[in-house]
Amino acid sequence: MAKALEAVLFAADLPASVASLAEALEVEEAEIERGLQEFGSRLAETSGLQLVKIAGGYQLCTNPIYARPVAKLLKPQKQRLSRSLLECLAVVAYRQPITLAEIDSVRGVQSDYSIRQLLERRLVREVGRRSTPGRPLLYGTTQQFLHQFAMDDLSQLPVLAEGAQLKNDDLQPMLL
Amino acid sequence: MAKALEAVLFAADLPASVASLAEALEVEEAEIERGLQEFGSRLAETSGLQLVKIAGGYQLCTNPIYARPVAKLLKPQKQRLSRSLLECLAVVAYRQPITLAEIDSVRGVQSDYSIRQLLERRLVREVGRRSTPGRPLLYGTTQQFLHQFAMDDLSQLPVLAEGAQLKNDDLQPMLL
Amino acid sequence: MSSRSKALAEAKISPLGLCAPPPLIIECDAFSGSLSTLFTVVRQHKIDLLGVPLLPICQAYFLYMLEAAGNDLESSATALVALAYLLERKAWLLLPSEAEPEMDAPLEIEPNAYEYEAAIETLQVWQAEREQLFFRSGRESGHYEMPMEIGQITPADLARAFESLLARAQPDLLERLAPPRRSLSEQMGIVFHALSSDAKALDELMVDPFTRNEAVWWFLALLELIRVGQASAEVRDGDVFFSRGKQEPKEPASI
Repeated sequence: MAKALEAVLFAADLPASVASLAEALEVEEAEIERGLQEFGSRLAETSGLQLVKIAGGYQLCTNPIYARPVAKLLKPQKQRLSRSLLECLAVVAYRQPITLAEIDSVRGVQSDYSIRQLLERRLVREVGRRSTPGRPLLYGTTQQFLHQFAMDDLSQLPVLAEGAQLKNDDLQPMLL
Repeated sequence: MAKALEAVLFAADLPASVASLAEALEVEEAEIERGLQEFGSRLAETSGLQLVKIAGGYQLCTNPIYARPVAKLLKPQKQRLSRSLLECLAVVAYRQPITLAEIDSVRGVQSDYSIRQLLERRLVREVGRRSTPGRPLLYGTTQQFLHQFAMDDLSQLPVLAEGAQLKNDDLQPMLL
Repeated sequence: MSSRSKALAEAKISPLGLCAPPPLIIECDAFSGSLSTLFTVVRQHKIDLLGVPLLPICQAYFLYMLEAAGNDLESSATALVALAYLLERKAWLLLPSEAEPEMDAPLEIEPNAYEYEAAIETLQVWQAEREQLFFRSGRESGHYEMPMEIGQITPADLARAFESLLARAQPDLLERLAPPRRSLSEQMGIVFHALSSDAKALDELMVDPFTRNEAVWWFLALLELIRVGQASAEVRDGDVFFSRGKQEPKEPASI
């Protein structure tokens, strides 16, 4: 079971849900969960890989102990976000779905350039339009956002200081 | 050593030469070769992966025993269309032949990325050029589109309610 | 806690957001102070912009661009945004119409980005931590390809079969200017139809006459069919025989 899970998780380039793993391996989800647990702890002991829960699914990645040799081989281009992009991203993450005008008003600066950058990096996406005059576009964060910051879902975002906290009406289901 | 090799080979995704592995791990090539041997036989015993030598380098791949679950997991991922691709596809299907600018204006968002994705999946194709200034490309659906949605011809597309806007839901039930 | 509160204290929050413009100092009769302050007071209608000459500020900005802009693109950009705002605002003031549009009504809305400071910091830490993890990209290698099992056939067996085919081939005709080209998938269709469930040698499969180019196309299509499981190969007495594979061909691709 653990072996099959390893093969399947290796081949999947994206986080795999328990349901999709259960379907692929033709077993019950409970068995997948047991298998993942067993496999995860076996990896931790014997392997240079680890199992992480990220962006709503399970995925294999390298153990951070080996970050140095891996980076030496891959020579990855660091794509760290500038402070202003991070600021814009944080506003979108906490207030989604949000219009560009609202982002501008929170930040006090025009954010169209930042949003375009974030769209290009697939960290935010257009999630719909608000039904107010002008039907402005609404933005929200993506799976890629969760993945890039190693989060499983949005509930893991750090709690904000008073005043900037998520409001109820901010959590309405996204209009698509 | 074997663990570090595993991490590096996992992340490399391409065949890695002994020399490049030695450089990444900062050890002698002879040590890499010993490590690979040890790692390869450990994999064969305990893992769903295997170490293969191809194209002058070493690479991890799944053990063919697990080809079936791997294929089961990967296949639906390849075919699953995102909502925005589906929406774009629906616009092309109902309005073909249609230009990119027209798709943009129906959807209210830029669709060049979506169209490129759909072209790659061979669900839409270029069917000609409109004889207006700029001679813009016209897009239409393909045989593959009919096949994937289990239709014999375009006349089987669901009838749209009069005046109704195109909705993704029209096509959703037929997917997969 | 200490590092976090320190970072908070150090963060310079200007009316232009977290990124402060460079300290461009403006001195004139109507106003004296930094570009950032000018931006604030104009926005709050606390100053008559008509009394502030903008040309010297633009000149100072250009000077700054020439000297230091390369060091901090974001600051320069922020300054540019502020300048553009001031210029547009002043342009409206200079127009005869009385109706100056309210350009920045939404700017007054709370909260501002300052309250996201802690979150931004956390995201920065997570970003750095995430950089230590490496996933298989899948992007570089394209679609994941399953390891293929072709039994006891070696590449050399395939090469022998191809060589003997080439030996029989006619030279290509050169005078054709635009030979009709088949796609590989069309050629695969042709080859698939030539195959049957009985194993045949490559020589039997191809009907004379054919050119070298056609032989190459034939062979490539055959290899592709083997790869996708629609053809299979076996060796008997040193010769390779081909037959239809287990996998049925998909619908013909769109043309």
